[in-house]
Amino acid sequence: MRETARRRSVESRIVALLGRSGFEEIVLPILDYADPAAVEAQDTYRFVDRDGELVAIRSDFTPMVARALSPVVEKTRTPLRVFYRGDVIRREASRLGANREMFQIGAEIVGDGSSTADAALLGLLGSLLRDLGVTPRIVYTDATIPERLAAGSGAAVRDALAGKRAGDLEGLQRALSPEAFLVASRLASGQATVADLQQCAETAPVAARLAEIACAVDGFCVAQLDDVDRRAGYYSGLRFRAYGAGSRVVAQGGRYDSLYGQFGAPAPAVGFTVTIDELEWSGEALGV
Amino acid sequence: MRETARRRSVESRIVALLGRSGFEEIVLPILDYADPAAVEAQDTYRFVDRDGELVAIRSDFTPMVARALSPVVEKTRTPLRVFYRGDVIRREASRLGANREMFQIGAEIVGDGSSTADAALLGLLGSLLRDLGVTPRIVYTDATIPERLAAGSGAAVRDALAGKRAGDLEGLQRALSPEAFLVASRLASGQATVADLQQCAETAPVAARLAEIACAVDGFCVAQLDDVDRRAGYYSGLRFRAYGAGSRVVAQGGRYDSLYGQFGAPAPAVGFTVTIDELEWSGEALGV
Amino acid sequence: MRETARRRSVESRIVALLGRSGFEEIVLPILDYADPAAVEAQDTYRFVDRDGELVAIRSDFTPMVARALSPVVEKTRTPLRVFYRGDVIRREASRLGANREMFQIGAEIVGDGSSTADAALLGLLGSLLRDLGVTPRIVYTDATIPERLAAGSGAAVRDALAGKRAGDLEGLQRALSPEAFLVASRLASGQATVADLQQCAETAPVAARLAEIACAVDGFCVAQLDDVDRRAGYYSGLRFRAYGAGSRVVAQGGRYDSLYGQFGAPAPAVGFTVTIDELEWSGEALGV
Amino acid sequence: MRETARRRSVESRIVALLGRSGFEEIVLPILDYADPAAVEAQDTYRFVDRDGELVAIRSDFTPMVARALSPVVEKTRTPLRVFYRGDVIRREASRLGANREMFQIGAEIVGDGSSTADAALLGLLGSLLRDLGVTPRIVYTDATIPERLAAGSGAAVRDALAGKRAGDLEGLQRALSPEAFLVASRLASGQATVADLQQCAETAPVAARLAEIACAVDGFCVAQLDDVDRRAGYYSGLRFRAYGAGSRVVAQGGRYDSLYGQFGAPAPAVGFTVTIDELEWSGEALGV
Amino acid sequence: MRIAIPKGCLQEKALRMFDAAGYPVPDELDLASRRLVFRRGAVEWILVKDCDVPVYVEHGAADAGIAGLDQLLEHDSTAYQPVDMPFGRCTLALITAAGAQGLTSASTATIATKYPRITRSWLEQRGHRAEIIPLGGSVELAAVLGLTSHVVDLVETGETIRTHGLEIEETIAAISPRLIVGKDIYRTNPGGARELIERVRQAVGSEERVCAF
Amino acid sequence: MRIAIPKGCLQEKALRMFDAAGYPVPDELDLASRRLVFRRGAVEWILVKDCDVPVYVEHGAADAGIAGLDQLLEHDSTAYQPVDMPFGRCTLALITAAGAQGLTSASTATIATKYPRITRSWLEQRGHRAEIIPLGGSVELAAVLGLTSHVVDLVETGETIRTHGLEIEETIAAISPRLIVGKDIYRTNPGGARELIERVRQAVGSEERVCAF
Amino acid sequence: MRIAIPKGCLQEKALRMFDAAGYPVPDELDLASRRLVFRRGAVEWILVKDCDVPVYVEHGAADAGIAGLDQLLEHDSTAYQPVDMPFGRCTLALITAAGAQGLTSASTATIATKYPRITRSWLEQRGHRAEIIPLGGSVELAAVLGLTSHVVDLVETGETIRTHGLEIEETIAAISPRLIVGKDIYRTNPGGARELIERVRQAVGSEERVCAF
Amino acid sequence: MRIAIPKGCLQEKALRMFDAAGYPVPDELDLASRRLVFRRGAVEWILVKDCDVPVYVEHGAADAGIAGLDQLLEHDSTAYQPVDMPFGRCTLALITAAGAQGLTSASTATIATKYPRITRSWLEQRGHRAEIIPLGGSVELAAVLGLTSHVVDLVETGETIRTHGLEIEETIAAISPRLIVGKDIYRTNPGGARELIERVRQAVGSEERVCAF
Repeated sequence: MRETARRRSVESRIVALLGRSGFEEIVLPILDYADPAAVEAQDTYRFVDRDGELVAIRSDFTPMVARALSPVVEKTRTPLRVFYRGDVIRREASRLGANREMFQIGAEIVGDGSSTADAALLGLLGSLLRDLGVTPRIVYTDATIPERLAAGSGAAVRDALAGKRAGDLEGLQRALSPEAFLVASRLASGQATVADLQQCAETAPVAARLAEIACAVDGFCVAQLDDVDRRAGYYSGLRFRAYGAGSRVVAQGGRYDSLYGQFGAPAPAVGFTVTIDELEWSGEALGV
Repeated sequence: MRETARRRSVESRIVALLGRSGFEEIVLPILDYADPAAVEAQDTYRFVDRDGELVAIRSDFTPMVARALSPVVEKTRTPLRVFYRGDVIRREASRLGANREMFQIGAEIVGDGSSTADAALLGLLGSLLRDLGVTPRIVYTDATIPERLAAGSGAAVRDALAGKRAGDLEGLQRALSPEAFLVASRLASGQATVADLQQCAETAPVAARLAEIACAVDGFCVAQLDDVDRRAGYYSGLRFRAYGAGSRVVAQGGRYDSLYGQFGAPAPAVGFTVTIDELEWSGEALGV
Repeated sequence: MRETARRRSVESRIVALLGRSGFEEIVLPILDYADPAAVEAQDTYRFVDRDGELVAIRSDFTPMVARALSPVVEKTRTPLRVFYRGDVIRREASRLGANREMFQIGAEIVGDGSSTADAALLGLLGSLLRDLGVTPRIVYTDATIPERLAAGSGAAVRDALAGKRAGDLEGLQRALSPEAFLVASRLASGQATVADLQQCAETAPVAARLAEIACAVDGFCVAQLDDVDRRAGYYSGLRFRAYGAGSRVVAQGGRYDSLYGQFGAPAPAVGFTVTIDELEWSGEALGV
Repeated sequence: MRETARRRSVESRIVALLGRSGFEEIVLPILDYADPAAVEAQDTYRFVDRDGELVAIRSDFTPMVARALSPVVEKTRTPLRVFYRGDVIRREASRLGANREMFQIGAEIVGDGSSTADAALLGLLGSLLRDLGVTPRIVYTDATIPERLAAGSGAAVRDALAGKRAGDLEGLQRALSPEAFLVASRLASGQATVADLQQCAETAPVAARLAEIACAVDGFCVAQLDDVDRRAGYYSGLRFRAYGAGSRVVAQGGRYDSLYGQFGAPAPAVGFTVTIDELEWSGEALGV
Repeated sequence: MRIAIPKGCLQEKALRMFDAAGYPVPDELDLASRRLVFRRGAVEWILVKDCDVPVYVEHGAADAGIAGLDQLLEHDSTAYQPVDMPFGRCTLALITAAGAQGLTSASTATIATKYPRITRSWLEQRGHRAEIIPLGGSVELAAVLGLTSHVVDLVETGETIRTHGLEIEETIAAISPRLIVGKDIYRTNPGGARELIERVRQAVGSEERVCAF
Repeated sequence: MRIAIPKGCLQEKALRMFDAAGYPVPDELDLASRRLVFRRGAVEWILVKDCDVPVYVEHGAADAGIAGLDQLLEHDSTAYQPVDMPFGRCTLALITAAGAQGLTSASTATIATKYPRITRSWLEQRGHRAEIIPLGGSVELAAVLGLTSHVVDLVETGETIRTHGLEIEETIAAISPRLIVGKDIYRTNPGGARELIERVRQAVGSEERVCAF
Repeated sequence: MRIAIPKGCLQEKALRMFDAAGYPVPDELDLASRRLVFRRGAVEWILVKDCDVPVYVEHGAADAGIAGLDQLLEHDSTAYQPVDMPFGRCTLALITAAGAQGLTSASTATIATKYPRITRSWLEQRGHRAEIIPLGGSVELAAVLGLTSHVVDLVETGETIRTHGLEIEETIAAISPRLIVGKDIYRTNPGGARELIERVRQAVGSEERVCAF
Repeated sequence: MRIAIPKGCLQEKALRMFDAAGYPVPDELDLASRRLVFRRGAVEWILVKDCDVPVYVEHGAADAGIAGLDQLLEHDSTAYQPVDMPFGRCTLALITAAGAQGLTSASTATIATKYPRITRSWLEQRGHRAEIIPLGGSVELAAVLGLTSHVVDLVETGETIRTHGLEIEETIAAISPRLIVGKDIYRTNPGGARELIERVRQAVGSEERVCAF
């Protein structure tokens, strides 16, 4: 029960900071109709309801926020600043006995597509983690890089980069400009930085934007770009993960400007999610 | 147990006739990975396996045959003539207490896209039902008619025709040629015949083919075309249902020339499925 | 989002009061292995996990608290005073479109079997509801009355009383003493009071205890005894429901002295659960 | 498809022999309401139906036969001789990629509790396997031996014997008579024979009956008794397994005199089930 | 106190009973108007469809009412049923079309009924298989016209059944109208509840001895 | 050929329409008897509850009938609807009690209705949350008496709605009665089907120009 | 008869035991070759990895073998284990890195092990929560290098444990090598099975008294 | 910086490569001791079982290491693999016992392997059916002794395969050892990571031209 008190204290601290920063809470259901084609389907507890509908237990807040806010977004002056909290549940295929319920708190800015919003959100995440006594290291990238590097062969480039096998890139040399191939090579070995992106026409716009963001939130961002995700999912721009002292991801997020459109209310959005359990597993001496 | 004996006797009789007609049996599994986007998902028992995969209990043999035969089709001289038998299980949403396991026997000709194959298969179905003492009435149509009537607005025309509300067609008058509108009107009120299709440039090719087929299998086919299905599903040409004395569909089928391609082995195919339970419910005095 | 703020405010208010009253929070999982024989199985979302285990989504906190606390109870000086909060999810068989996720806050006293504990808990519930601006009406009874009225025919008496058909009692007249039959008749028509129980030897001890409790928590308790539950479930003594202005049950609970024993740590316990959603549906002008 | 033909031929051959032997077929459903406490629950595909009921896919015919026949058994002059066929589906926890649908044919004699019935059934199984060109080796035992050896400590003895660890028996020496301990020791190391059972007062009656049966079905029975099952399940007497050339169990069965009583129609019964797939996996040159 | 009265055949007898119990009830003139709500003294009478009485009481929109056991079972009512009425008694029965086969676990029977819930649970209990076809009225007609092979419906004298050449195959339940009392009134007006039950019980008791309502 | 006519308000107009189409229909005297089945020439007329017409036609127990779109949607009918009637038109609407809040995804609204299926699917489509309470009749009364905050029901003139102090919040569907024709008759008597549709279409067409039925 | 011998530390003692039991075994020269299969008299000896012995016997590819209880449990073996060996005894234990916290139902511990199955079932039985990280060898190193906070592994003398500054937190099971006999041989060569068990039992019995293998 | 080296056949070449890249590595005397951890300059070398290298790097307990693609695939590793080694190349293949039938969707084949995960996913992709039997070592022996009909294992020259009368049926993947770099070091010591990759790349590049390691 001491653990509960500590966890509640972390929760209160984060919620208070979010409140002071002008974010309003929304509450989301635990059960939702499942998107059968969802990327994360393997990790999500899904079952067939009595109506024959495929139902999922909450495993990712972000699409739920979009669905819930889409009617509001249409009618309201954006930007909206919202936060949410609650448990998500994941099936863990490979780790026996691992925990699978996680308490998360997340925040989003909806309706502001600017890099200022990106920086504001990253800055908030940084303060929030510092406020808990964690020294965050935030690794970021842009989710669209593979498709930018090779218009038309984006999927193949993404596979090679996400596989992180520098050797697999060789077959793609012809599909890429020399500059793009250089960027890809550095990405495939985990070494690429914003400076590398700037050298390449295809990624220069992305580089400019990432530089702006990094500039604004100096001090806890890492030079090397974050891993390329196997699937971009809903991310359409900035993508980041925050680490504590260890190698566990204590928070993550990014920009998803097309997600709201899927629910009929097109609006840019950027957000992060902190996983309280990972904070604990990462062994941080939470200052609470 | 007397019922079992009678049912086994019906089964044997059909199987023997199919064997004499050169059809070979294939055996199919009861559990299969589910296509989450499948049209009939609501009727199918689906559940999530221990791997997190969505699994379905067999509710439609046709796609399973295609999946099972696709490796063979690639390597073999077609046409193949195969048959299958077994239970399918359906959830019945609206009918409390109704039975939900059905024993089916079906046959297919794979690799022959001709109207002769259509006629041969319909003829076989007719003989098979007569052999059981049933006087079949076969209602047929072509599954592509809505799309032919209005290239580009096929979905809207299909909705109106499947809804069977003549009044709903009015809004589509502009999307259709005058001849096509006439055909649509007659379809929407259940009155269209092959002769109607012949009057309309858009449906004339279909009419010609249906006429050939009807010609070949005279005697138990009904002049009025069959209902337009709410979704074409995998049907890509001939589509038919067979009734016994009552209003229950004792067999049904059609042509599905694109289905095998989905499993990597493009081949035209036409088939039917007899539902033994419907034969019983339809109260036929089965001559067995 | 105004609704969320109001709900969080209700939550904080209750949690603060519970904290001031010396209750400590415990956190419980959302997914749990299901007891396949559980009474409330029909209302609980259950599904089969990848290990083939039957898993249930949280639909009742009370047994989960007992399971979680049982190791503590063995080692600690009781009484423990704990509270919990979170969503429970119920399938609602009969009401289409009705809500099925409910946010609950509950409290328990473990290790104190006295009527003083019962009264303290009821008193706490009363204050808590009043603090929210609700005028509670608490209806109570003792869960063991049917078995007391007719040792040996308890199940039949319970069925008749829970069915609330005074007429159904006639067949049981022989199994009951005249005084017990009178009590049963009054219960079956919803009219029985503690005074009735006192007139009957079988229920006099229960009456005495209920009188003590009622005495201590005067002012919002209703004279007529609460309905007889179709199944006693885990309740072994005091059983109560709290209503707001309307006919919705905003809180309920009772004593369950055998539940902890099932988890290997025998201890008496009494508790209540407030359902925040019911507070809202009951249309109370929550003073928050 | 050649495989299908061969399998159908095996099926026909068995069915014909069963028919000639006076067994009548019954047909059983694929989906059934699940017994949540069933021993084999881990192996059975279970899911929660739209009514919230736990449903199981057929994984064991025997209880289904009992349920289906119980109304008939009450009204009919027994013994009944029935057979059944169809697929059963099992989840296989430990073997990746292994097949999980099996085609089985089984037979039962209901209403005859004599050792003659046991011998008749074993004899039938032997003929049936020989008819397919298999040289059967049938291993048998009596399911009640552990409980007979140590009235009151049956469960502990069963655990030790099923664990097959001779060493684990030492702790049970006091619970057993010296003769019983000797039998247990020989069972725990897989060496016990009917002759051993005869030396021990506790198992002598069982030995006598097994001797009668063995005598009657000479020629393919193995002297060493079969393994003690971890759980007796529904078996209440004779228990046997048939092996082909390899180490796969091609058929198995036994006597279950209490099973029908669970469905309200007490009647002794003995039966076997042949698994066609195991015949194939066991690599028998099926003479069909 | 709001009391729900079922419109139709039970309406008159129900009101006469409440009159005998000493409650002021709407008179024939009132009823001839098409109004459905009447306040008389402390009681508000509402006239609703027979199948809706349990719904009003269940949700606390009426404090009490008169409802047949058929409707109470079909709606899985949780209201108290303290007094049985001496009028309006009948049975719920399975009725068979001439020549139809009996129900079995493998039957292909169809049953028309206004009571799909009761029928389903009865079929499950018996282990019978049949397709239920819910209808809104004139249920016997379904068997006469061949829509279904069976019917589950209320039977009073059985005359209609015979006229149509149908047969009663089995009685499912004995049905009577009951005074039902919702849970709310016990909390909000326990005296009123007690008095209502007592007065109805006496009215029914004395009437029962003297004459039918 | 068996044709199902809905008893009640549509009955007279439906029969008059078939009369205009040249079919021999039962006369007023016939109808004054309590019989429900009349054979006139080649047509057997059956009078059934309005909600049962789609059921009879769906199962082939009637070849054709007149049914409102409300009943066709509620029963998920698969019959052909070749001709709309020029009479009996109305709307299915969401009606609100005075002062009730609008529906939202987090609302605690309750809706009384005779159309639970239509209502549910409409709510799902809109993303609204509400508890549906199925009733058998006098549905507006539910909102008047506080059983529910909303009602989904047919509205003709809207006068009753206003009288009761309720408001129409939203139109759900435009409703009209339709000639419906079952699938069986196309197989068994295609000429009869064709003739029926033509004659009804003409009757409706001419009548539409001249006067209301 | 084919007998599986675990390569590695048990190999020599196992063969010496079979020698004592009177079976012709491969000699040192044989073993110095890299061959894994030796036929000596009626026995075919196969040398396989220790963890594979139960697998060969389970599937009937070996008739008998010597295997540790650790491997038998990890593979859920169904072979008979008629005789315990007097050598190679040790314990399976939960080992803790210095300063690591104990396991609880809310712990964030990690456990490295070659026995994920045994470890998982032990955790479930105890109600502990931990993340299991399966490793192939040098398991203690995981705790030393901070890969995990705990280790589940075999412990003989416990010296290595202490050297590395680890601690034994709890004993999970006492482990000994066993003669295991597969089910097939009882059917195909029951005499051989009986003789094998008897001879091994005697060899073990006498040896046990005299000296360690 | 901690680097994991696979014990066994790759160990020597891996260390020689790091030596060529200018990192101080343990010498032969060091390795002759049974120690597994060596600090040399800024690098801590750890010697672990080949299958455990990806595990240490995955969980951040090692910053980098040398691991074969077989182990990386079997463990679903998410580490970066920036440089392929020019040594230790081989193939992962499906090997068939003499006379065994090919795999089909209806086959009753059995496959012994140290790579159950890769094998399973390959079977699923091909639509083949087979029972996988995981083994710990000497996998070819399984096919020789009839435990299984097939084997999935690494093949270098293929000589052993032929000696045992087995056949390579199909190549599943080309395997090479790789430098793998974990994600943590990019955050905590990005300069070190960059330098490591560059120096290894150069060492491999020059060596590749000159001679095999």
